[in-house]
Amino acid sequence: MKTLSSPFIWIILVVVGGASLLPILTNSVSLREDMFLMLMLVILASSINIIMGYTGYVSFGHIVFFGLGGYLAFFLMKEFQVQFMLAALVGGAGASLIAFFIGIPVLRLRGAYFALATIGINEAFRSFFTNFDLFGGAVGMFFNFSVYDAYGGAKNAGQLAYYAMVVLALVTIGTSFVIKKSKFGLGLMAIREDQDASMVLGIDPARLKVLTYTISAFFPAVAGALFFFKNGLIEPGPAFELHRSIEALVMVMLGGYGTVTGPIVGAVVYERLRGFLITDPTLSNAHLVIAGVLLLLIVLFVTAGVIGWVRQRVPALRRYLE
Amino acid sequence: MNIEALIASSIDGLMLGFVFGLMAMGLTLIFGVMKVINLGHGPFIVMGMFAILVMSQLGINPYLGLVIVVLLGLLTGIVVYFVAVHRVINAPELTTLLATFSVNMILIGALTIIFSTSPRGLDLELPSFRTGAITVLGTRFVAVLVAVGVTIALYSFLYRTRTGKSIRAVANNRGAAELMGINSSWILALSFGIGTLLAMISGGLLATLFSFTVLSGGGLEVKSFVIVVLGGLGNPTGALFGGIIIGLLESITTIFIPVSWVPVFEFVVFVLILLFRPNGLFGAR
Amino acid sequence: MFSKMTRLLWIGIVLVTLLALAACAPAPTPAPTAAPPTAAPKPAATTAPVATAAPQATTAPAPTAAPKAAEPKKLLLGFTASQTGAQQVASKKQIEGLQLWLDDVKKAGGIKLKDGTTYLPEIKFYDDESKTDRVQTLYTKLINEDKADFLLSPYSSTLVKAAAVVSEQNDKVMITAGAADDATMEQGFKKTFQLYTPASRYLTGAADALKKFVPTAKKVAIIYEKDSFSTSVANALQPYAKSIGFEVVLFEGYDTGTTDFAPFINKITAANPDAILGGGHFADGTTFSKQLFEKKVPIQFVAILVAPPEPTFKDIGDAALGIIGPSQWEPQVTFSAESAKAANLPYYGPSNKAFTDAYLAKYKESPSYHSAGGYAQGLVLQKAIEDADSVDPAKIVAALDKMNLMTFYGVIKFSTDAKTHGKQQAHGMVYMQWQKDSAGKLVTQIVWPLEAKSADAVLRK
Amino acid sequence: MSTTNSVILTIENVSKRFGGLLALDKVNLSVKEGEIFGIIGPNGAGKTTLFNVINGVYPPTEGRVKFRGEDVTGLQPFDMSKRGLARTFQVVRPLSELTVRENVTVGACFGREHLPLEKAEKVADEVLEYVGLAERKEMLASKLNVAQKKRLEMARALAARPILLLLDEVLAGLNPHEVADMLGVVRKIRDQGITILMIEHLMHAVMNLSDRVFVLDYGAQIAEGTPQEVSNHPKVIEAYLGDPKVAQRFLEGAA
Repeated sequence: MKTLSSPFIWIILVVVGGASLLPILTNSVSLREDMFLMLMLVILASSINIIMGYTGYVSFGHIVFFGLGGYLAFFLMKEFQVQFMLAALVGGAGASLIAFFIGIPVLRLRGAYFALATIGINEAFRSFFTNFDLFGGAVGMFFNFSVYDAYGGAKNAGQLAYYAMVVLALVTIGTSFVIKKSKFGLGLMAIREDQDASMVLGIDPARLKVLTYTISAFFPAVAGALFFFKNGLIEPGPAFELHRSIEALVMVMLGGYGTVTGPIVGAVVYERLRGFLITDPTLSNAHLVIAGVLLLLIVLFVTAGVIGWVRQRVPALRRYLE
Repeated sequence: MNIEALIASSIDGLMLGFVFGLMAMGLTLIFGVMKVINLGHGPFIVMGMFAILVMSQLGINPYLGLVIVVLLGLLTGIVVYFVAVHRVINAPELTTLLATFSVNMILIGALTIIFSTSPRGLDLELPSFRTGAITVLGTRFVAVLVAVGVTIALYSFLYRTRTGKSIRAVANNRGAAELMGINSSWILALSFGIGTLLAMISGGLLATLFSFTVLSGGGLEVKSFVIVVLGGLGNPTGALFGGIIIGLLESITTIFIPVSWVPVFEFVVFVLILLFRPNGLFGAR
Repeated sequence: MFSKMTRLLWIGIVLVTLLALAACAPAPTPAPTAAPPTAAPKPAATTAPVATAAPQATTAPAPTAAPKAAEPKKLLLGFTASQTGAQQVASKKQIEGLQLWLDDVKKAGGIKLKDGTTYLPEIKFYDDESKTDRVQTLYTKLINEDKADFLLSPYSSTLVKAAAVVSEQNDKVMITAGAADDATMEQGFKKTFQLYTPASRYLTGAADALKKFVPTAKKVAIIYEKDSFSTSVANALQPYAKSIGFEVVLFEGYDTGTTDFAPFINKITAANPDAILGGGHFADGTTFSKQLFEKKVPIQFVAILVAPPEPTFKDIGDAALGIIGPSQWEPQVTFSAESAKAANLPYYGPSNKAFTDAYLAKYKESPSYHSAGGYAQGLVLQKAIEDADSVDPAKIVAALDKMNLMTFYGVIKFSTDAKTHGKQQAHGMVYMQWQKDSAGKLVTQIVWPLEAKSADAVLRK
Repeated sequence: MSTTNSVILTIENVSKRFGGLLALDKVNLSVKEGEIFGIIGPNGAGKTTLFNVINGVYPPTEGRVKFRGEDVTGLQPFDMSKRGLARTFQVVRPLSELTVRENVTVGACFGREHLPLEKAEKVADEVLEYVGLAERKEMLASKLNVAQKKRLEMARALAARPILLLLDEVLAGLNPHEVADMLGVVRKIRDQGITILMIEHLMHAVMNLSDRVFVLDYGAQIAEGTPQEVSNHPKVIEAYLGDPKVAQRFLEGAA
């Protein structure tokens, strides 16, 4: 494939992969935890970017797939002792399937209506899982610690989950790039710019959008499965947390909407910033306010996000910085 | 199931519905005039609650305090508009969403610093009227009166005054309104102010009914979305009816299904309405 | 004109922000301007300034040998706290209690081992925003970067569950307060120890009390918040209530975040119960009680979780009257050196009065059971170190396994069974009720168990 | 002209109603392979509606549309595109945040030949050369001026390698010099063998270019024929041109 001969994507993958190796090399568990969370956010932001940045559909409730994937996989691991990576993939596939069926009607909505519908879907699932006793209802599900024995103990399981998350992040970024550089991605961007015109140009928007939604549901779902596997417990509140979804949108905007690197940069910057504000003794009380003010400044003055801004300022980089 | 409980709940739900309607009206007005989904709506509601709380702690009667809340709300809204929204008013939807979301973060953060997230309540007692299993709560009764009064005031303002007509003109077609010599920035700011004051009044009323925290806004904001969609985005009357419907729906379904299923039901209805009646139940088209 | 106005506003914003930053930056002094008067101490300030009031803390009987005061060794206790988010109130109380323990230890000159080594505990904590996803990262940081020697818990079952996973993964000893979930402690943990009475025993006593106080009562309604903790309470209560002869006429959960209980109360009334048992957390509990009162629901016995034991519950005025709440501890509890002797248990730590007075002096607010839990976290660890005569985790675990004693907070004994290791065995609940004192002021009294009561129960009208 | 070829597009009794408004009233026309077929009519005559019905933006209320012998009534625009129909818009609709080259590549990718990306890019480069936008291909489409945007629309449509091209007022808003250029392009396209159906207001251009002309007025067809026949048609003169002398001038201007 010609797309993969682009040096750009390899540079990104090497940078992300290299950074992911740091905690292993320095043998720092807390760095690994930080990276685990950060990679998860990169995945979340990148997959939202696929539906939002490329296709122009603002999915507010994308976190629903994180929760669904997490729940499906957790159920398989707990009840049927399915190996965690397999369970995660099944969780991802299940969430994609659900996305497919949800997408068919919901993607007919445009703009604000679509955004509101995704919020409604997330909330409906959250309250449904609160009542769904097979998956533990309000109490959620938790592992007995012995589950981790199959992976060489809880400590080792954390390590394995981390490796899986690294791979998933690389695959997500790769997919995001391949989509952007493909004919499929070109079609998506045509839909984003002008859906009616794109139809006249021969694009079947409904088909492309549903497919995109399905793909973009897969990655957060697998990430959710890994996250809750490492967590050892899953509950409806943390699984379908609308706020996290909105934060992921913020990351996409921060980094640059519609670019491959944007969500990565956005997730890293946002997470570092919040992490810093929370752990810094003098700022922690005001962290929400400070993060809010910074975000507002960026939204008002750097509308295109960090990467978008660089691309505008240095047109020479346009070809290389996707 | 028992018929008295059903009637009692319907009355409770109907009365609460008016307050919900008022709450959603602010959101829908802002959307109607400037196509902005205001994610700062929740914190505005919460600000109304805490404004009333502070005033009642200062010894001001909560209902009297609502008058001050009106001014406070208008001012807050106008300031927020010029700080956060004005610059991006013509930018794509997402930008205004994020701008108002950052307002949300700032306000919630500031309110948390000032008030902490501990639950608060007003110690307010009004007589309630009781016959059989049916009780009409005094606080709710007053809340309905206030909600209706505010709605009437809003409509007289929008339809009877010059400024109100300008707001409607800008809502219809901003470009044309500008050609007619209407200063649209000012009108937009004013509309944002009115939307905010509606949210804050409803917050003040809710504070007289329930206990609340700085974080109460989140759930109420989502509920406002549901109501607004039910009534048709951008349609204030629709929002009032939407609020009443949600109030009734919640209270009546409580009698028939386990209460914890009520939100499931509510959100499924919400998505279905978006899919099949995107202009709301009363959508003209 | 407007662009000018916008610019002005912008300058204002920037100024305010700068001011706020300037106000915060050089202020490690214990008086943050914007924070509420009893704000939790900053995380960096590992030990708080010594409180002015000097309670007679009868700290552990110090070993007889009084060696030269060797330089005390630092002992770092790490945990996360909810400085923001839903659990902020209770979490704050918990830290305040812990802080008081730190003061007491400091005054006693640290924790001393037989060989004369002295340990001076310090605490380090981060804000977890009441969210599980931060908890795990922050605990990992506490363990690996801050090198915490021992861990204490965040507040609320959900957060503790997440934290315990990390502490167990890293082989750290953790003493938990603020977590009553049974499920958490049935995961085969090895180094996690629970101070709270488990959720399954939260309201069973209330059912017993009901039987005693209202002998004619037959039908009960069990209503609960649909969250992990409250659901476990209700799930344990239902079979118990049936087993002692009650008919459960309504067993229903409500969604977290429910604000309006009016229709639900209509439904409960329609089921015609003699008593209501259940509840959830603070906000829903207060609203429920208030609406119950406004609707003049004539049910004599109402016992709900979490909200009533909090001092601020009285903000709802007369609606609080007669409401009963299960509590891990109340200021009126009667645990003392004498009652310990009667029970044939050793007594350890300050007297109940010493704790309550010192707390009141320091924070100008009476302690809630969350505060007591916070103090007890430190106290139990201190005792374990002294018993083990070491800070070696394995020895500490052994000491905790053997522990069986009474403190101001009550009796403490942990399960040593492999499946439920660390689960609280001995600590019991007390049931408090809001009543009016002779001056007509709302006060709390312990009404159950009868042997611990500070006043007779009053039935609602 | 070589208009003896087979019929490529047939409109049979097509009506389109929007609520109470009859936008098209039983329109019949047929376009032959290789010709330039002009549609004229006053504003609001239903010309663009006719285009929309032909390429599937909305289905006709009644009547049939046949394309290359196949009944395509009610097919979606993307189906029509695959069958070899391309169009430009009266109000240009560039994909603003994409580059010029990407815009044209979309046309090639999803058009009749459904080319893979790399081949489509080559086609795009050729077409851009052809319409004279080659130097601007890395620019964002939103940065082009009106005339360039019109060319871009044309290029995008051509990249789809259509059999029939619908041009909706491609000359509107251009200065005389740009009009002349554009006319050259249209002719070149026809010379490639692509059939053209065009709506145009600029009368002398239509009369000059078209092999046949069709006149719509208030949704109804009032005349059809060669430019000469149409401009002498009494109804056309009455409804549209107003004055026979004006009609004459148009024809002369075209000559």
